[in-house]
Amino acid sequence: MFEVFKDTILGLVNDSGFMGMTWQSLVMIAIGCVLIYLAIVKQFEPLLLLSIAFGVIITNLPNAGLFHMEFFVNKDINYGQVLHDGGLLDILYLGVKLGIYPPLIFLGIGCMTDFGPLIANPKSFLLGAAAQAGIFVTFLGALLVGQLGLELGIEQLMFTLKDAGAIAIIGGADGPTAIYVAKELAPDKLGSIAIAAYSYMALVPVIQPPIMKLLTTKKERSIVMKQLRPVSRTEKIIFPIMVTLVVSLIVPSAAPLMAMLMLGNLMRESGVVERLVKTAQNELMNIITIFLGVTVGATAKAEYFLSLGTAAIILLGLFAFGIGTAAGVLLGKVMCFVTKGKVNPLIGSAGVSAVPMAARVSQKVGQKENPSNFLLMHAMGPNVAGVIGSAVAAGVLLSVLA
Amino acid sequence: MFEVFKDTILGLVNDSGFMGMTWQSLVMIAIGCVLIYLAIVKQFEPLLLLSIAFGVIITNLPNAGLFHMEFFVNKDINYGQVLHDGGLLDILYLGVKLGIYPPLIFLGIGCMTDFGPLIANPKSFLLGAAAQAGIFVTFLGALLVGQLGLELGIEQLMFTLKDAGAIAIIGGADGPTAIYVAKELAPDKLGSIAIAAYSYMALVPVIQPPIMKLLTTKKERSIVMKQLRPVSRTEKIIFPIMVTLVVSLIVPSAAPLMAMLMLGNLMRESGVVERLVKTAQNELMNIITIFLGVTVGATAKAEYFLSLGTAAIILLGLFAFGIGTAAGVLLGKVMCFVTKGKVNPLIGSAGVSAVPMAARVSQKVGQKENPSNFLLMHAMGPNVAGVIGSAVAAGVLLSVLA
Amino acid sequence: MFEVFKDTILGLVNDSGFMGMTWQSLVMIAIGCVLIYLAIVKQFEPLLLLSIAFGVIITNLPNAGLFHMEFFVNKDINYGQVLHDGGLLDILYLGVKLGIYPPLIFLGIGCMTDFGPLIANPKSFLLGAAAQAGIFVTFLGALLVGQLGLELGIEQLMFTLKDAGAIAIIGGADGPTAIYVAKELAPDKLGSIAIAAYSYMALVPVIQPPIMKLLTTKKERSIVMKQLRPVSRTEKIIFPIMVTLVVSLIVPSAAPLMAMLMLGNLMRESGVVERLVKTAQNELMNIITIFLGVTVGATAKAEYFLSLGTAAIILLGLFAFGIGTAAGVLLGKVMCFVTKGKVNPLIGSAGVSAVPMAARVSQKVGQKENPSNFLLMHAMGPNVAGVIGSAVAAGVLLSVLA
Amino acid sequence: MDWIFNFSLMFVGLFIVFVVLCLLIFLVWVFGKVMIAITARKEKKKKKAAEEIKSQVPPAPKTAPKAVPAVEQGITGDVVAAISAAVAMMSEGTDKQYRVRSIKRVKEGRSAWSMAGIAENTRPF
Amino acid sequence: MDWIFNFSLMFVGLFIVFVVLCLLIFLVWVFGKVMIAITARKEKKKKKAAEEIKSQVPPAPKTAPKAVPAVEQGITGDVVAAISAAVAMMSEGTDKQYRVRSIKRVKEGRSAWSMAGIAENTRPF
Amino acid sequence: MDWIFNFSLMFVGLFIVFVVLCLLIFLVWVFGKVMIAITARKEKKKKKAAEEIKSQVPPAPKTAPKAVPAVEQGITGDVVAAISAAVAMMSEGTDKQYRVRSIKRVKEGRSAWSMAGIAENTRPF
Ligand code: NA
Ligand code: NA
Ligand code: NA
Repeated sequence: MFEVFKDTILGLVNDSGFMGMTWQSLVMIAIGCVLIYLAIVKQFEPLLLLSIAFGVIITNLPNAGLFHMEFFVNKDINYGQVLHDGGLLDILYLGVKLGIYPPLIFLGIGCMTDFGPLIANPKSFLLGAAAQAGIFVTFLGALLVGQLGLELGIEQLMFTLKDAGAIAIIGGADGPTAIYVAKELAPDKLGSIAIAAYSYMALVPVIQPPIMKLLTTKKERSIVMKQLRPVSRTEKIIFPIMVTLVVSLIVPSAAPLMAMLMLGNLMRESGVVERLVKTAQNELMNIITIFLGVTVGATAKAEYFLSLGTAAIILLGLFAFGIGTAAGVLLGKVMCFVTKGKVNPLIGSAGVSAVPMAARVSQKVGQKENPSNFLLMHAMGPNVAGVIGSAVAAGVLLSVLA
Repeated sequence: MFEVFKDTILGLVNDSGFMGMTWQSLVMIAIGCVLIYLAIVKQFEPLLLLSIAFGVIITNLPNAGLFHMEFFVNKDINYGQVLHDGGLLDILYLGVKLGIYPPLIFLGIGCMTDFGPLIANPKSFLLGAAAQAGIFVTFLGALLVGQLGLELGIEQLMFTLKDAGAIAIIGGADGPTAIYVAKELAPDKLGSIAIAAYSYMALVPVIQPPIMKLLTTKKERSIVMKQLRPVSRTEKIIFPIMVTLVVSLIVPSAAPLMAMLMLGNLMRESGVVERLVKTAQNELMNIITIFLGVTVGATAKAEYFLSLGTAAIILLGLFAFGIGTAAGVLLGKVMCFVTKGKVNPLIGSAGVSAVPMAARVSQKVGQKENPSNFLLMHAMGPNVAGVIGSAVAAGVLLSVLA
Repeated sequence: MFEVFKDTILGLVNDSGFMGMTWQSLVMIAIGCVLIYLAIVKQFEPLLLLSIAFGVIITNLPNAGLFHMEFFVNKDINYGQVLHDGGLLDILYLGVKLGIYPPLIFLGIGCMTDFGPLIANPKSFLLGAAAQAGIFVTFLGALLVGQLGLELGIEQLMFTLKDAGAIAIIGGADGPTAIYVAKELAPDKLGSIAIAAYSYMALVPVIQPPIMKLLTTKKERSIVMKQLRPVSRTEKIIFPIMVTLVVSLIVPSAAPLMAMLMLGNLMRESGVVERLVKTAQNELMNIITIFLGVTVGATAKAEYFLSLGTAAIILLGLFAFGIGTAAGVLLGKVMCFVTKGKVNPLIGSAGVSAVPMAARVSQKVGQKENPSNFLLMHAMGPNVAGVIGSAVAAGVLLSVLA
Repeated sequence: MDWIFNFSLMFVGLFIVFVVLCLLIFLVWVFGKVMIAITARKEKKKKKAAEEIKSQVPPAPKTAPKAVPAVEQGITGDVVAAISAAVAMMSEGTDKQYRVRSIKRVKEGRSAWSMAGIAENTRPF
Repeated sequence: MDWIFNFSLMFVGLFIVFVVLCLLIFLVWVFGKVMIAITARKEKKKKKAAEEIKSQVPPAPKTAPKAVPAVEQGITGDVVAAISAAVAMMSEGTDKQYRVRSIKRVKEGRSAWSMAGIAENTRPF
Repeated sequence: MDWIFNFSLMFVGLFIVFVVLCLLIFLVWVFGKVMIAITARKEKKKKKAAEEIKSQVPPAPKTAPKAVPAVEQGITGDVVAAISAAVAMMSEGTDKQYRVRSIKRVKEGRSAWSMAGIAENTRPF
């Protein structure tokens, strides 16, 4: 009997996680713990980062079989296999892979967003467009890194066109958009891209101010903008329909994100479906957020995440945020010049999205120069325009590269 | 370089929605906008019509690929194709196609419905049954139109038996039941049928009163009914179980709708699972309502919706509501005669369902004749009986025709 | 015409539920009604038992086709068939079969559980481990019954190793764990196992006290335990991460349950994602509870449920609860002896899980002996340890037998 | 098209609807009668018991409790209104109508039990 | 890699983003102008109508309603504050800011209607 | 059936459960000791610092703050009770026990910021 006992124990030991443990898994678990620390103690976008971090940890537990990255990296997914052999996170990840979660998150965001400041001052759209330069310049940067990888023979850096597009979208400073693009163009890099995007979004108050101060003069930063006109309910109701039509007709690939964002906003502004609005922006969004976070974290499997590629993605992401901020501020300066000093260039940096963090950064930097200056409402315009802008950019990238 | 630039732009222009735009799409988008107007300004069943209208718009955006009607019109659906090539609304539409959303909406409705007035006065069931004449007479009407189509050689009007069944169910005046039947019998006409059903439900206060006044005398309309007996909790708990058993045994095809309606009601009356009841009638129902609305709207693709068939469906729907109302009132008159004036025939019109709108119409029309007359509670009986009645009718149609 | 009328009626009669009705279906419907009675009047775990009972009734309605047990009893499920021919409950049951619902329920439980008493007194883990003896002794018991079945030639009792594992897990006194194991090891017995598990959990205040009194002296029962130390937030945050790592590494099969339980708890203790915690423990959990209940009930089809096997399962389940309670109390006595009377053995019975019922039983039995004795907090430690313990036991069984 | 079939289907459909709902009328009616009978008998018994008790005990004082909502003493009318209003306001958009049935002060000295109260929620899973 | 393609893709992307958002600027701007014009015209009409009425009716009493939230009489300030606080507390964790706009006593004598009020929710389904 | 296997499986199972939970005891215990040690050291430091400060500043006034919930002045006890009751009532059915910890008047003059407050929610997505 003792023999059998020993055999059973040995069998269990062989199945246990310790057998499959590698230093890479340990490093990933450590990274997960660091992300949890950042989410809880530093409060870096905790709503998503906490789940992502936990996903990183549990996906890298050897033999647990919670998630199978190999099911999803190929173009042609075998859904039968996912259903038969998939773990818990494989099944929940279907919501990402089938493109459900990001648009539904956008539905909730639409329910919470007031486009009033943008409607009152439509020129803000320009700033929201300029800040997307971060995306396209980074696209080129990622291709340069890819070229470098080719020349140096470092496979992990040989970014393809698709990879470059997925990395570039970090510059959109918009989580669901980044995930929506990455799951299509570079599913193997989704974890790195999402973690970079959310981390930099949390770091916006650290990244942006130096760039903003560098590119503006004290006088420009002190500009007080005139109050926005009130926007009628009719305008607020027409706006989401108009934007949906224009964006979807010109860039059909952006339709899922844009349509859901604007459906949410239409529901909000209509005022006749309050119970739906309440659920869409609370319970529905919270449920999806949990599922999205933990499954996106799960894509950060050691064998895909621990590579020079991730390091490059993190650097390129920082670059993207920097370029986006700079482009926004620079166009802000142009507008300041053209309007003869009526526009404070600081609101340009809010065009990167990262709602409403970036708008607050504009407010704070402006108030430092001139304590009675309230830029927040003015910065909300470019801020929400940036969301639309990055969805359009995502549509262009998907349309050309997917 | 300019050459390549031009080529890329041209590629994007070719992919853009403008290339695929037809006048039909434009008409559908216009219809969507009109429905939004009705939902917001006229408050026509906004909870569903707003989402439906938005679904109509975005499904007809050329090249956006949000929904592929062709995946779902055949009997044998290729679910692999849906998962691989489906857009956002294709995936969400699975909840309709697999028959999930309507029963879950019924679960929520069951949680909100008090069957007390029906239990107190079970004769109300008769009125709920009579009003279903609207369904079956319209079934014949739709077949007549089909015959006409055959003879005139107008293909769009050649309604089959299945089509006729799906169109007839509009007369049930019950949204989820109509969708549940139509997705099975006539998936290509789901959009038209659902839009007709919800529109007429909103128009009940306009459609019913003239018919009610035409068929009743002033004296009948002034009848005051005696107060309903109080119903014990035990009866309220036994009722949903009894109804489930009886209906499901006689008409098994009605079981999914009836079982979920009655599960909700049992949960409500049991008093021991309040937290489940709260979620079922609020968050769960709201989430499903959004998904249901937008995907049902999505089935209104121009090539299926813009046809003489839809025009005929809209006329037949009005006919169905009229017949249902008339049949209810007429049986009300019979009951008034038999009971020697104890029943006010006005409560018969409430038998068409359209809870609680139709019951309120009874109340209002009655109060006009006799300001101290409160028919509402008496009309709630036929009203909720109408829901059961149309589910039974739906079961019969599905059983014979599916 | 009358001929056709008669034929149509006859067709409908043949399709009706009366034709397929058997005495077995009737018995099952009666069992369902009894369970509803227990849920509502006796308040036996109504949150799940009410839905389960209703599921039992509707799954046994002949010809309703709400659920097809035959789709799920084989190892290799044809998901295409489920989608094409499945009824409402087949589709909802996918959440059980794909292993989604139990971990998500655990997510909600994690959000509601305070592991503080366990962290303050980690020795409680021992009691939570001891009570799992109920599982493993019952495993042997079930195999003995299987042997008996073999020898007597009663096929319904010929439990296989897998069956024995699934039956044994009733001793875990933890619903989601039992369902998670049974759907894998003995899908045909899921209904019996789940109903037994939830029924005995409701009966804990009846089952446990006599065993507890039998095994302890009056002096032991009167022991007052010293107050627990306060636990810091840091400890509470580290705890879920630590437990996830340790359990998942040693017993990877327990990872889905343990990871979700601990993700919920981490979210709770982190204090930075309150809106997610609120949704996870309320709306998400309620939705899943409804779906889980009704589909688990649906597996209790007459042809699988009405067998000597179910009778044996019910007896073995009671046996399991008894052994678990006894083992907990006995180890409590050992700990009392070792610590020289500092541990009240009554808290040992709480180790079976059945949170927080079992802990309350400890409290009540203790207070009867010594009215000023508050054992509740001390019993919560073994109580939540029991949840972890049965998840580990489940992992072992799945790892060896699945 | 086979119009005989069509017509008969129409009638069959309506017929079945009536059959089902008439069956329900019958069942609900029978059950209602049974319930009323049971209730009547119970109340009779109660009355009898009450009468027997009455004949033994002295009559109750005349100051019957007023038909106000069950509010604990020490909570002023204004506050009740405030709570009613607050509760009503919360229900905005749900079209439900609330009425305050009873207001009780939260019992004190229960803090030791609060955790168990929270844990209560985990019970049924 | 085809760097000409890459560069042109970069520019095309940014170009399209600007095209779309500039189109939106134009549309929103035009629509805003239209709305402002309409509103202006409406207010003009209103003013006119108001003036005409003014010239016909005697001037309104001087005691204009104070700019307080629409609170029914008989509800004290304290209670309003209590409700505000209660509502605010409920919104804890949602970061929203509530302000009490109006407080009404729940109408009495409506119990007969309450059921219909509940049923109201079922309307749109 | 292979009863030796069955028996050994039984023991192995229970053995593993004990191994895992004992490991957890050890880890939680060690971690607890560490935490207690850290806390003790921190408090020592604090005490020291406090003592140093004490020796420098005059003693605090004797009128220590009363142990009442943190209620702003100007809100009467009745209203606090009202809010407590209202909050408690809302939690009906959740079995949770609420206690009002603090009541603050909603700050005024914040309307300009309210939109940003709402937008706050969109932050993490
Ligand atoms: Na952006
Ligand atoms: Na009806
Ligand atoms: Na247990």
